[in-house]
Amino acid sequence: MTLYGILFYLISAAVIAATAMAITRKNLVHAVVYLIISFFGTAMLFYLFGAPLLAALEVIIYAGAIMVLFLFVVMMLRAESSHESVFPPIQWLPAAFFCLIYVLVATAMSVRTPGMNVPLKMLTASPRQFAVYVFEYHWFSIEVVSILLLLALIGALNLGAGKDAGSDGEPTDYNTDPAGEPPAAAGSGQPGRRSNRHGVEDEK
Amino acid sequence: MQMEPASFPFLSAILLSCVVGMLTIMLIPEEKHRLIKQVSVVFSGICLLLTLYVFFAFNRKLGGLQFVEHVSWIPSLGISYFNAVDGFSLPNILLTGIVFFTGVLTMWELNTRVKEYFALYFLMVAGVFGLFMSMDLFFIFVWYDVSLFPMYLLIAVWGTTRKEYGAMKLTLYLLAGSALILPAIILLWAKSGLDTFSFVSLMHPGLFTPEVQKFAFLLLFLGFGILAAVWPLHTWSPDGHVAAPHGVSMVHAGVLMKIGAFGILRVAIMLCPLGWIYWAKFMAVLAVIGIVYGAFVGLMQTDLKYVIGYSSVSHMGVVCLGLSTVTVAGLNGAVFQMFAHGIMTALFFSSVGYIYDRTHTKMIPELGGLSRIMPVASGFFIMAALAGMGLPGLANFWGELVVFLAALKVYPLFGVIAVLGLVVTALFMLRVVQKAFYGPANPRFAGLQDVSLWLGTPRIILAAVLLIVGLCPSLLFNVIRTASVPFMNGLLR
Amino acid sequence: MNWTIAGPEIFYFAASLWFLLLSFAPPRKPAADRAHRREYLTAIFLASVGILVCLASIHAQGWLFIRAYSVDVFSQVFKTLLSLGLFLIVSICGHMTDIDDRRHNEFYFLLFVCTLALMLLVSADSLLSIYLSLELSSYSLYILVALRKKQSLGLEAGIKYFLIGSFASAVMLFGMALLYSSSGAAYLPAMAKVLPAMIAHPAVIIGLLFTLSGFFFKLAVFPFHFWAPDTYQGASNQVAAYIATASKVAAIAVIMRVLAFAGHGSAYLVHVLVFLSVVSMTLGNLAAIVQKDIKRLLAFSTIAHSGYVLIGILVLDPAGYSAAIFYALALLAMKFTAFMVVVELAPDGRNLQIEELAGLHKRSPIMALALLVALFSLAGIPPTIGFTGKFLIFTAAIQKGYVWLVIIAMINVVISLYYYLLVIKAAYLLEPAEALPPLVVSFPKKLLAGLSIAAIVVVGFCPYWLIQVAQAAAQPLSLWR
Amino acid sequence: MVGSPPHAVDLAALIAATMLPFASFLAILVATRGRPRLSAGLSIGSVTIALVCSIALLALNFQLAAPIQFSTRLIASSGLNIPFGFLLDPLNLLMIVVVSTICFLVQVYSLGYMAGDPGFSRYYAFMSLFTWAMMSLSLSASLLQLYFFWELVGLSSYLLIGFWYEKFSATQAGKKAFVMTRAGDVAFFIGFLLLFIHTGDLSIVHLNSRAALAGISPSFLTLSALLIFGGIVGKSAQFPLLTWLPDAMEGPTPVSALLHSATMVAAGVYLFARLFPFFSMSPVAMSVFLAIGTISMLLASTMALVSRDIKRVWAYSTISQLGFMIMALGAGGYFAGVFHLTTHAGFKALLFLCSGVFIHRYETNDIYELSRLGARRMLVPMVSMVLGAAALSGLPPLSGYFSKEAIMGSLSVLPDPVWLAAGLVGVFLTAYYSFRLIFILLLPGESEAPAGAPAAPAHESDESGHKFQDRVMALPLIILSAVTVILGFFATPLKHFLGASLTARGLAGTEASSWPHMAALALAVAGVSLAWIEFGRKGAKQVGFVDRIPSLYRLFSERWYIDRFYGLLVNVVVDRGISRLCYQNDKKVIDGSIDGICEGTVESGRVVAFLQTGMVQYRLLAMFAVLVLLALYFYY
Amino acid sequence: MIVPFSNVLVVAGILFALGVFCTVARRNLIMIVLGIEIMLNAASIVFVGAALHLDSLDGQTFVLFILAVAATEVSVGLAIIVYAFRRTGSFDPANFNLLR
Repeated sequence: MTLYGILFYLISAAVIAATAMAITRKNLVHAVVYLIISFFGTAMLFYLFGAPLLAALEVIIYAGAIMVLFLFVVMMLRAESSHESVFPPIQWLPAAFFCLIYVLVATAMSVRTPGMNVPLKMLTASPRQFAVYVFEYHWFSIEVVSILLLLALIGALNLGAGKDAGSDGEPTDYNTDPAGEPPAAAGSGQPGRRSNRHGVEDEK
Repeated sequence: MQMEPASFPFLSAILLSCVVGMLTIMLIPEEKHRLIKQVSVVFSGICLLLTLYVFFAFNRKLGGLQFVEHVSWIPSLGISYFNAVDGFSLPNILLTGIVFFTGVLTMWELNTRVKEYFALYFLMVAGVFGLFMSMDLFFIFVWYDVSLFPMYLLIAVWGTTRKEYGAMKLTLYLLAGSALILPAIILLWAKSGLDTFSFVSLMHPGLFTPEVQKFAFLLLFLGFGILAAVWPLHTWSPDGHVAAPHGVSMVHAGVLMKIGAFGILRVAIMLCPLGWIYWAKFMAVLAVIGIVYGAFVGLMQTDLKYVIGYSSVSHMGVVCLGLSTVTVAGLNGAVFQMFAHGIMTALFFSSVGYIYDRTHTKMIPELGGLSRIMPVASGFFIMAALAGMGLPGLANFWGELVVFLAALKVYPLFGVIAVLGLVVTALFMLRVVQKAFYGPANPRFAGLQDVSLWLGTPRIILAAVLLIVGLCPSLLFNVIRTASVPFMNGLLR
Repeated sequence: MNWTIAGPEIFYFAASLWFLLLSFAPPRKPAADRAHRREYLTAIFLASVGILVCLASIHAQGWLFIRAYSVDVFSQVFKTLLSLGLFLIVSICGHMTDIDDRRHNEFYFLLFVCTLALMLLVSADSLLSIYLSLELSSYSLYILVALRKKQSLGLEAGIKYFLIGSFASAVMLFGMALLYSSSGAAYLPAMAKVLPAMIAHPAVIIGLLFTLSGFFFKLAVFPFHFWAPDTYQGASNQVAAYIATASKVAAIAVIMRVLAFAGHGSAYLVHVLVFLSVVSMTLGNLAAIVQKDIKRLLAFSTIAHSGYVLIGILVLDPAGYSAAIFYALALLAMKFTAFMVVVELAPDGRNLQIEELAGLHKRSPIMALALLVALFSLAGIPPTIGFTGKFLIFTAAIQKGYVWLVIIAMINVVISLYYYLLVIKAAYLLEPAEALPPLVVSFPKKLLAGLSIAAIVVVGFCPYWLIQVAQAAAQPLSLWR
Repeated sequence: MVGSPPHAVDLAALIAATMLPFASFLAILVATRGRPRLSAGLSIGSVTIALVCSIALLALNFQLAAPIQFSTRLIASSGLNIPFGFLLDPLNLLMIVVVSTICFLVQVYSLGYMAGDPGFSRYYAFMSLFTWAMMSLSLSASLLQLYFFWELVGLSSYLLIGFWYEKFSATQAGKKAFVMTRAGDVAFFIGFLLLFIHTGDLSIVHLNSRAALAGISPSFLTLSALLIFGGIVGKSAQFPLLTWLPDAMEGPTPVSALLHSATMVAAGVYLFARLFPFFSMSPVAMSVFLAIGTISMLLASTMALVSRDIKRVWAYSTISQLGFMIMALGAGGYFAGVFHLTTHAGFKALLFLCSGVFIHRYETNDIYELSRLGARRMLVPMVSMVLGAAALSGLPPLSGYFSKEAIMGSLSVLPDPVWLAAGLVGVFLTAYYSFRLIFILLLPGESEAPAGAPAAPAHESDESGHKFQDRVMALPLIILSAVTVILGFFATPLKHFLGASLTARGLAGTEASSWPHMAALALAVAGVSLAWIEFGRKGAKQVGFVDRIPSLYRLFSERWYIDRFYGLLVNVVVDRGISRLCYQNDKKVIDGSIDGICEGTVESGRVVAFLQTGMVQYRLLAMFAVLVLLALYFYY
Repeated sequence: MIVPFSNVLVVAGILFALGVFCTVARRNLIMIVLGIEIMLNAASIVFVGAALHLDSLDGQTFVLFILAVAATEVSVGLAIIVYAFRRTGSFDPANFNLLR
């Protein structure tokens, strides 16, 4: 076991722990913050694996942009400690069960696939190498991804600007849907008035 | 197998006259009922004439396949548009022509959604014709379904008793049959290794291994057996008969059920003879049960059409028994019985149609004494009933005779049981006649007209055919023999 | 690099950019209706030119982007199908009332981008480009679904579609990672060389399975079908039609491509595919029986059809591939015809219940006939294109010995006929509670309906030419091996 | 093939005799339904020609050496080659003469009897049909052909019994007749098919030749003989299928005279005689036939003892006489059987036609009622009837005496005396019940209403029409009476004529001792005397000895409960048992399971569809679970 | 020398499972999207590890684009969620059950 190996296990343990914390937090802000820690760990792993540029990008984009976006949304909607009804164990236990099986499967898979047990060698792809490679071989994907981002932009504009779009932005709309049940909590459209459609669990 | 190319595509002309008829009808405005009917009569008449021509122009000495038309259709799969008639299909084509024409005449008094009715009717008949004359397995299947699916609408829209139930049951049942047929057909195609669906190429006794033949035969027998109303897959048939409008009942009982039997013969038996021999006893058991059972259930019925429906089950049992004997005589009798039964049930339904249109009831107890009011209309029904009893002089006698002869030879016990079924058949036929047509006349129907010459035409034609064939059975047997003898010879060799 | 072979993609890219530009133009309030008309006509024009471009480049062949993108008959045929699908969908967008008037430009932009993405998908040759194209098409569809106006159904459908979709794509990504790490290849041709030897390795097979899940999601194969009913029901009629037609076609193409490269040699994989196919069709058909909403019914029928298509794919030979390609075309025609009737019957863009079809045969005989033919074709009744497609698939399957699979499929066909007949019954038998006025169908729509009927029947009856096309298209799939 | 080539004349006559009635049947049915007179004319004309032809044929071929057969081979199907044509030999020459004569007479008689009936044309159509079928049956060259017409005869019987179809009992009787004969026919059908399968030929001449049956095992021969005999049992109303015949009396009386006494029911016996050489090759079968004939004869006689219905008495007597014929044939008395057939046809037709006159006049069938109304005053019918009854009883010198005598002769050669004894009992009973009827009719009892006040018959008013009818009806009576009187004296020539074809096989009746003849005569006289004592003499109570024993009376009048048994069979076993069972099975089991499958499918569809709704996360879980399980599957 | 590649796979597998658990078991739309991000992250780790394992830059390239896709996903996803929240005032996926 080399130093790098120890580092790998340490970081991995941290990442897993942080992720586990993240997914179990009730407070959304806490969850997001834990996840940011997890992503920092991931970035270190990337670095360990010889991808310094990706490590940087991971921090910048994932932890920095994406997670912050989450944070913004959570705070904007004041959803950080929203009442989240918890699944009864009979529902999340199967989930846990299958995840566990999956882990076992993944482990078995990793161990039993030949060629997987060769220790990794240290190598580093410098940002320049990486960039050259990307732009030499993958600029088709860059094109696609650029359209994708454009699309996301327009999509977010059109969806997020629901209220600006006028006629379809009426918040009560959901409850007056022809196919739906009669509206239970009228006027619940105010952001921040945390109510669900049945209005029962409001006070819990 | 000998093949005689057609000098003129008569078979395609038959199909085409159906299709063109359908298109013409679709172009006529909905309101012009009379014109639609006239056009229908003309086109179905052309069809009938063509079938008659083909029937009589068929060279009985030569046998084999005649009027052959062969056009490659999907070469990559070996599918071809391959039409021909042989001794097995020729009687059925004639039968279809007759029933088609008389069926159009029977529905002369239809008033609701006339255009759609006749268009669908023509489509259905085109399918039937196609199936009988096709020599390509793919097309056999296609025509099979083409003849079935207009049925749903024809029954569900224009039908009478529990029509939606009957229509749905019929369609699903028959589609379930095709669910077995299609895999079997493809299986034969795949196992042959010849890359062709052509019936002629596939028809070599040794082409398929016995296992394949057994399996494919079972699938095909069950699949087509549903349409042939083989017990216990028959329950769609009475319900469908009852629900359908009369003209459709005629085609349905008269011709469509023959498709099933014909399919068993043409596809299952001729392509999988070893499977046939293997399952013959099984077929015979089902057939005998069908004969006796159909007759007994017929005894309990109070609806005229149900009676006919169950009698059909019984009579198709005779066909199936003939097919199960693995003898020339059995095949001859079965094909003859198909024809005879077709004409007979057509006459039945045509008569019931007339009566129902007048009295608006099919319930036997309500009719009572109709002979007094409509002697001629009742006479036709009685004649059909007599034919159904297998009375000599009418066509069915010969079919039953030959089938039973073969059956007694091969399966003495089954043969005896089946013949005993005839007593029950006679009993229930006579019961119906007695209760519905004899006895004191029902005053409710006192003012009703007896059938006029024009409206009686279809029934006259059918009755005449029954009589002619009954008195001169060799007219058909000579034709059927040209196919059955070479086939059995080839099999035994 | 020969850019001309990417003509269709370039064209669609330009067209979508055109709509993007249009959408930046300030809204013209007073003449909104005419503007709406203008966008519609533009879209029709562009879509029809698109077909021509695709047809023109149908014989194009070559690689772009250093083999990340291959252009061959297979991809070009599918591109033509996609352009046709787009054209058909655009043609029924004339009275699109459930998309906000001012968002029509965005709507068409998304539609064109989605088509572009699907075209890229059928040509993409590396895992990465496949992944990205898939995401591109998915995201445009998520947005399209959620765009539905006034109906919160659209939102709900969007959420579900999005969540299930991104979950599936995450799974797919993980699968790709496994596949990549175990095979060492990121390009399909390279994978095709190494994979058959190591298909039995756990990482490879599980990676393949996970990878396929993303495509199965697109095709709505069990267990990735859950989005389909809700999405169809919640999306606007036109969008649902698009998802049912073009998106399925591309999904068929990509599954076929991936399996043709990577799927050989594993009985296990075939078992899995058989299982998924059987469950898909059974489940789809069973669930469709009790549906009241036509679009939801069609969604379940789509799931069932995915099962049938999967049969064609899982035989893993040219006959099966060409059958599946033919079936893709069949699905396009049948599903489009069915949705066209739905769109015509609901001019206000609402969801149509089956009872609302009552009296259709009187209100509009041609639409009733179109519905009849489309449904019979979906049920696989000859002589329709649906039957021919099924027939081809079944022949391919039986040739490989999957007799029982075909029998199960045929039993499913019987089940499916039951609910199709319920719809037909509503259209032809039932009379509406109060007399409804005759449906006004414009001449182009009548023409469209007539052409659809003719296409379904005529191609069903004389399919040879198209079968040849499908066989030619399937050719490259076997060449690569 | 045995047989000499036909003469052209023969052929023409045969064709005329058979096809003309058929032509008239078709013509009446198609064209002249609305014109009764024309219909009757057509029918009678054709039957007259048939009669003339028959007589001519008989005369031409009276010295027939070998049977003449000419046929076209009707190739019905390969594997079924059946000659279809005519066979001429003494038996059927005799038969066609009998048939055409009776047909002719009855049709003439019907002119009066059926006058004014709304179904007059139809009646004659059916009559023509019957004539055609019966003539062709008699002339058939093969069993198949015979069966063909056998069934047609049955059909015309059905149609004629149910001629007055508005009467429920008539249609019921028609149906019963048809179904019961049909039951017998099925046996016949199976029998001849079996025979065909084993011999490959159904030609009658062939079957009757010893060579044809050489290779067949005796047990099989017996089996097929018994099966074919089933047809005879049905047609000739023998035990156990005998109850349809009395019921068949619901038809018009001429029909009863023609079909149900003289010709059609005799077709059974005819078939027996036709295949006599064949049957006689199986001794076991022959004894069975003998037993069945005897049982039928005795049962029917006892039934006749108690019936009050004039036609039924004659119907029972018909069964009984047919039993006699079968006994005779079964005992090997070929000539006796055929001769009795011939004489019986004459006198039984006579009896029926006489009864018909009474019934026509007084519109009742009850003998006491008829007697009360003064039937004895109608001279011609009454005299004819007495003649007929005497012939029936076997009193000399009437035809019945000779034929009975022949029968007794053939019975007496049997080793077992039981049969002769039974025959003698039968003779006694016959004489008793015949004269019981005659005496009741002739001598109204004490309790009768004042004579000379008959209930006014309905058509008393149109006297002229009545006269014509009476005359038309009287003519056949007179002719038949004459026949009855003289026919007996032709016994010897007939014996020669008939025997000509059979002597070769050594089956001619053996010379018998004469005491049975005397005994028979004595018993006949005793029967008449007993009838006289009980019914005829002055002050007789007109109560028979059977009437005094209630249990016996009930047994006889209930026809030995045979009908009850059949009723039970049909109602309980067939209708309520098998039929209902099958029906329920159809509805509940087959349809039930089919519907159940459909319901189940829909229900599972509901469940599956429900699974597709609900929270998105369940679906995600399901997706993942399936994926994991599939991955797990890989490890197996 | 670091560790065998299989260890990387195991770690990524655990992370993936955690992500799945998050999406499946948390009744909050935001957490569901978060869970999907975790899954993507797990895939990224495999890719980077594999790139090292195979000495090929394709894996790293993949991660680059995963980042972009993740960004898209978050923006579109959050937009929809915000939109939904404005209409219903809830993050509970159970509230979206009109479609049946």
